[in-house]
Amino acid sequence: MTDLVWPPALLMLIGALLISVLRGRWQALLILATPLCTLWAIWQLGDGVLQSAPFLGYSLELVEADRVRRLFATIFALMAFAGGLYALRQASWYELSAAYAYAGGAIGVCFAGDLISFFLFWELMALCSTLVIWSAGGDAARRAGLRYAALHLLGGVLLKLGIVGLILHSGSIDLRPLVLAGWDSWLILLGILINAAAPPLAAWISDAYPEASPSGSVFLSAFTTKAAVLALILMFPGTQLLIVVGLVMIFYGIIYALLENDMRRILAYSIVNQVGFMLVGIGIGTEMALNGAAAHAFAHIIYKGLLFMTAGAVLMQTGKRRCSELGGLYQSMPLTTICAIVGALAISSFPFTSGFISKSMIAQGAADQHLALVWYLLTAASAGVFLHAGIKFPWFVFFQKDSGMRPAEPPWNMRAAMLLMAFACIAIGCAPSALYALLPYPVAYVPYTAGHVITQLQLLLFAGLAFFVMLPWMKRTLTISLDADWLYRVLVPALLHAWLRLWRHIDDAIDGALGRLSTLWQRLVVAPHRPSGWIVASWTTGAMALGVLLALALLIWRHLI
Amino acid sequence: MSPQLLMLSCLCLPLVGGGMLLLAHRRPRLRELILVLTAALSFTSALALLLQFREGNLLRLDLLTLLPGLDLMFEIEPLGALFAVLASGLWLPTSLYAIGYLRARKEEHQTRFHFWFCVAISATMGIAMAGNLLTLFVFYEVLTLSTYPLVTHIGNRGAVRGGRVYLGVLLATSIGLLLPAMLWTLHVAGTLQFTAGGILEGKLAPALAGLLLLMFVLGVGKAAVMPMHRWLPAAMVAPTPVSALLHAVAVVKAGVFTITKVVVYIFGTGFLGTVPAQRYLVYLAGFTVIAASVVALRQDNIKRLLAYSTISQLSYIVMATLALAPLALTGAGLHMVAHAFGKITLFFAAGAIYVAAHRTQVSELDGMGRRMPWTMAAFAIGALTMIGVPPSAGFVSKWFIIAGAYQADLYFVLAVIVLSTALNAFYMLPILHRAFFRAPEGRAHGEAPWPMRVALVSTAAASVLMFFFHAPILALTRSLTGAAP
Amino acid sequence: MREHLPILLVVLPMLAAPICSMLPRGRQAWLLATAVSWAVLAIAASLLIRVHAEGTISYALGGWPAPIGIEYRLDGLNALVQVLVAAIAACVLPFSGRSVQDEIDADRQPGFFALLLLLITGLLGIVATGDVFNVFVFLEISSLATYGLIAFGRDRRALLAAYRYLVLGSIGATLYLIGIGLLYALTGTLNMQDLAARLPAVADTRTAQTAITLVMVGLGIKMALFPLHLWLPNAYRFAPSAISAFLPATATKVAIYLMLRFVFDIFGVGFAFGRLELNEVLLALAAAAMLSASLAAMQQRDVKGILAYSSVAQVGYIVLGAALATPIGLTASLLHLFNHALMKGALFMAMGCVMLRVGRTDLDAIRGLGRRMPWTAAAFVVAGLSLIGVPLTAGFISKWYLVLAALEAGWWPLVILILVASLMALIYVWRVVALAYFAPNESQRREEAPLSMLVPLWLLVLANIWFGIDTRLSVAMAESGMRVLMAGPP
Amino acid sequence: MSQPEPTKPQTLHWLQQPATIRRLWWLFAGILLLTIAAEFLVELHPHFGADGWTAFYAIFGFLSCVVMVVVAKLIGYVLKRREDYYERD
Repeated sequence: MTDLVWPPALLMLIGALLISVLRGRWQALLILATPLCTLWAIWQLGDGVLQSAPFLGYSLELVEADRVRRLFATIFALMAFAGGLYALRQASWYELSAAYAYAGGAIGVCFAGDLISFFLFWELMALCSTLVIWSAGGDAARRAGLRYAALHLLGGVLLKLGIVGLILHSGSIDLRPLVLAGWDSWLILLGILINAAAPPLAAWISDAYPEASPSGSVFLSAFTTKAAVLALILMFPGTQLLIVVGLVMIFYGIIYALLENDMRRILAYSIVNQVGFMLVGIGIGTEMALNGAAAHAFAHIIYKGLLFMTAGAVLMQTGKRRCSELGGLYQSMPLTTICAIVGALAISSFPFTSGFISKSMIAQGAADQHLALVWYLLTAASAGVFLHAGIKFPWFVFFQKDSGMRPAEPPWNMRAAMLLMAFACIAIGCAPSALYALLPYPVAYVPYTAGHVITQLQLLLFAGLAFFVMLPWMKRTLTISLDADWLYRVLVPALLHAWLRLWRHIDDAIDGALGRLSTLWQRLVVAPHRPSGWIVASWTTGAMALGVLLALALLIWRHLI
Repeated sequence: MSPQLLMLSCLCLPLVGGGMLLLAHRRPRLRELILVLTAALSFTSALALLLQFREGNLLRLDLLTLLPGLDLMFEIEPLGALFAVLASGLWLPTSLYAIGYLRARKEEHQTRFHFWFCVAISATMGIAMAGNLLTLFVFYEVLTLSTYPLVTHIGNRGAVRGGRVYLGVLLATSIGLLLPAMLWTLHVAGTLQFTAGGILEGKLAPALAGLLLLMFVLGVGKAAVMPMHRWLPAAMVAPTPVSALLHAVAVVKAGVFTITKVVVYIFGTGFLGTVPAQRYLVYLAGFTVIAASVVALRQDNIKRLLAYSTISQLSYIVMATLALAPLALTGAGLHMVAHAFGKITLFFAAGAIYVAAHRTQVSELDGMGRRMPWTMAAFAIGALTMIGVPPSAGFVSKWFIIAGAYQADLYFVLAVIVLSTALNAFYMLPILHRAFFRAPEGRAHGEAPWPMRVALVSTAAASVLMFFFHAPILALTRSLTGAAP
Repeated sequence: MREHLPILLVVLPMLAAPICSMLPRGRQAWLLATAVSWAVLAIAASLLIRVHAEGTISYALGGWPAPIGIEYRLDGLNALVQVLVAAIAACVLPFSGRSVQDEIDADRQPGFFALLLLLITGLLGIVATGDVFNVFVFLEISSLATYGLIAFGRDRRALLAAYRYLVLGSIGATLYLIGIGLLYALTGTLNMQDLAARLPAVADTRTAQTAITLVMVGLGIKMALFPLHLWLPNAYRFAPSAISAFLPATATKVAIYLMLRFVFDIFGVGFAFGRLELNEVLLALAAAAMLSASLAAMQQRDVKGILAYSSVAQVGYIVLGAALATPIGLTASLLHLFNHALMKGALFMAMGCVMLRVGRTDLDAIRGLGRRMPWTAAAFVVAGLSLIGVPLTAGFISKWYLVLAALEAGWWPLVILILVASLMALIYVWRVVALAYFAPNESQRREEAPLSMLVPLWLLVLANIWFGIDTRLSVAMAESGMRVLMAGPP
Repeated sequence: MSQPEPTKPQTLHWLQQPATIRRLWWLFAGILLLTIAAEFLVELHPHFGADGWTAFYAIFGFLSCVVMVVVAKLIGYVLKRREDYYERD
């Protein structure tokens, strides 16, 4: 059994490696074939531990499969395919190679049966995603990528600390549901939450993703945060804290997205918001809620990928990224506009889109547990999603006042990728049973009741009304909003500078004191011993004789008196 | 071959080779052949020694007795065997590299250079195999002196100034602190023999033991614990092969090796656990880790940056050793090896860049990854090793250091590791970005000569291989802690 | 014949001296002196062996027994010092052939060798005799010979140096003479053993105490104990090479031996150190010598100057060990006395080689020496390492004992002092070595010294290594000497 | 929509013509009313009480959005900075 397994992550990594070597037609073929082969391999895996290897004196479970792991791996592979198609002609080979390795890391995380291999793939993701960001080129990408890498390596080392501690204290490397008790499990949670973009450590996502290339941000939007969601499902299901964290993320995302002017930063904040929904689901922890979280992750990857694809298409065709500079693009980019609207409706969980069938499950999960406050907040947040992403993004980018630009539609492969994703959004929304069949637990939920559809429409449409009524209040300004990254972009460097200045002062003071001491030493001790100094210089014979007699007198005096 | 003969050959082969080099002074090709052969033979005999040791043979060689109770004698223990194999093993690529480097730079006095290199390696072997503190001290000083001509090899004013700092700090610390510490130990314990479990237990009040430990830690200037670190940046005036093998592996590792030996075999971890002041030394080492990284952040000269990185990484090992937990000791041993692979690769790459492109500053590395893909790929692996990211050896060693810190309940160490990882990323990653994501500038050039490339690729490969196949090294370092319950 | 060996040792060079001075050619004088020195070494060695086999040898001069006649008394201590003096002489004399030829006019060479033989006579006599006045006589013989020999120096400043030494040396000898005069007045004897027996009775008198002080100061000048060393640096610097090599290894050593003999065997430790607390004075002076002279050595610009100041510092080491007055301290002291003779002899000999080839010994002359005179430079390095006290050299052994002695006595500051002084030694030796090997020099011409100089030089160098590795012989000798001293007055 | 029209009228896309926009507003209002009206035709399953009130979702959705916009505006006064904030030294 074990020797027949094709580790899906390995296939993806081999593909990434070959992409960096091959060129032209073969490379294109490989880009499209690799995720599909991986997908095939994913569905060949039965349940349980399928492959292990010795490492650090432990036996790693490199491939362990079950329903939820397969679900995430499936969507990661699909996303790699769509992203590959989208990036086929435009991205550099190193971006694609890095992105595929990144996807390989994500798939590896999906199937990691123990904490160590989980961590190894986790770090692989951090490194490769940094390369994806850097592939955009330019100074902004360099700095954002550096901050991104440092933060993720920091998160990685926190996670590592937690994992080592847990292994040491429990004696087992098994990846299993944990109880929050003791340093180690808290550190693990912290490490994962950094990748899940939980505030206050969420700023990296709006800092880095918008600096990637158009295709780069498509890849980035899919893997890191969702891998974290999977990790939370596997390790912290039912941890109540996550409900609070999730709610904070939801509203943080909405508020910051409302303040934002950069279209991809809006989308980045909306990732935080959506992952917040998933965290609430995980925190509730019932089968319904966990199903909802998993389904929402699945759906979210598709529509968020789609939204980033449309944003990337706009960026590529116009070179502009600020809402205040865009507008009126629907006239020359109708297909992109339609795709963006589909994505926006999906994220807002409009009926007959994928978001509707997944997000409702989470709300239902809250309702089932009689979590009134949570439910009200989730409902308000649903309206808020429509506000900040569902209307704001397409409105400011494609409609509002005409910018006068008439860019063409993007190339065929990008269009194809967008259409594929848009189709998926609607298909899942219309035929939810296919997705429900993949979920970890059996689903007995019917999303399409008349009441649910009508109330959801009510909610969203009145949110839309609020948007247009409040439009003057949302005038785009050429600003950014301070986030927790202020801490490490301004405060820490300032402290560092202050410390170094202090250090230099101390150094100078010590140097000064040492200098004075050494001058004194030179003058009083060393100088007399120079060949010309008084201790060494040739004494006259008389002086020598006198000296001897003095010494004698001194000694005799000492004895006799 | 009998084990004793093997030990002797480890010690003497480099010397004999060095002598033959001198004789082959006028025939460069023959000279270089001798050099490579000597390195290969040394490595072989160190490896054979290691195998003998793993078979459980008692490896002990009494060379001579200076005074009653004062012998020059050698005895192999796990860490020493590891160190000997490491130093001689890395000498092989380094000798190839040095040949390429010196030829490409058309350096003068190449024979002298190679000769002193041989002497330094021999001294390193002596340190690795030393069976008592006196023997270790003797070879420690020989190493200091024999590397001076290498540091000042270029012979200009800057080199002489750097060499003076180098020699001054190392000799002053060893004679001013290490030697008195050794004398004190002898006076208290009546012996200097490295003994499992230590020789000081019950013979010294804990407060005084703390003082003694401080003298040892600061007296071993080669470990570059602040404030005794100044020599290492100063030594960067040396030709790069020297910086690579000696100031990334042999000399600095001799320092941390000495501290580890003292902790394990002189104090004994059990006894040291009762010494309260020992914690402060952990803090000192931790401070060095962070402070040196912060300084490295601000360096533009590649070799100086690497020097500060070395200071930081050495203190990792010292910190891990002083954590006293078995797993931390394992981590210290592993980190000695991991850091050696990574740092020698980084120095090799820096030297290759210097030779091929005449560049010494980080800010001049734009697009170097396109011009010198092999070199920069190796550099990247070295950088990852420093950060401790898979798939590099640094991951494995840091794993055990973390585990050891948990074992010892030293959350301070954990905090240091977290902080330094972020700092390492901050000074290493920008270099990689420059090299790979920027367009090259200036006149076109290719890779450095092939011997240099072979050397740096092989050490980089070693770092990656150690990530996957660390079991033998792990077993060896584990047995170190077996000797010290 | 065998029982007359003690006196033969002294008489042989004394008789050879006038013959030497009458020889027409320097070459012949050199040959004779060399032959005599070897013969002396053979005799001294055989005497040492006999002492070890049979115990103390007492020889009454002219057959007159002790209180009236002059007694030559050889025990484990002075037999060793005799061998040391003889051995250094046997090394320096062959060495001196070439250098004297080069440095001294041909017609004055026989006189030079005659004086050298007289110097040897004096030194051997001081060591051998058991009579304090006889000591004075030999002291004067050796001193006068030394003044003359220093004056042979090529540099005009040699004359001045010799004159200063003459004045100070005479003062020292005078003080010594007054001292033993007072002692004679008190006890009525000049024989060391009788003195030792009778002194306790009069120890409380001021006369006795003054006498001791006078003797000690007088000897202090001869052994160049800080701050009475002022004559020494220039005397060593400007003397002919052969003399520079011979004097530091022997003359000061003999004076130190004499001091040890007086303190331990005649006055007695309890009196000199216990009552008069001379050990405190000696310790303070030794410490001052080690620091001050080392500091001065570090700043000298002439290698012979460096070595001369270093000698002053080394006297400090030797006195330090003795002043501890413990068995191990005395062993250390005697070991260092012996080892220092080996290393300083070798170092000055190396400078003799440089003098021969370069004509000067300042630091500039050393530049690039490693290439021009590889053997000489290497010898300097090894002997220098010994001077610093690097393991595997003789210097390490004696310093090790010294440190042990300080530790055993609980004198921590002394350990630090020794290490600091060693560090300073490292610095002044390193200055020379760095110039020899790492300073560029235009002239890369090989101009190695002749074999006749290199062989004696390397003999001493190898002795430094030998006694650094195989310490059985030297330590046993030093311990037997120590036992003689620790036994105290009879 | 009260925005002025700077571009030339003959190039105006039909969606930008004021008449269309007016018509769209009416359409939108109609749909809104329709969704509220539909509420009376189907059976709802309120969980918590308040969610069973008539037009609860409409009012709740509208009000929560207004609150979020206002809160964002207020926070914006505190957090907004010029775009080159981090680039300045």
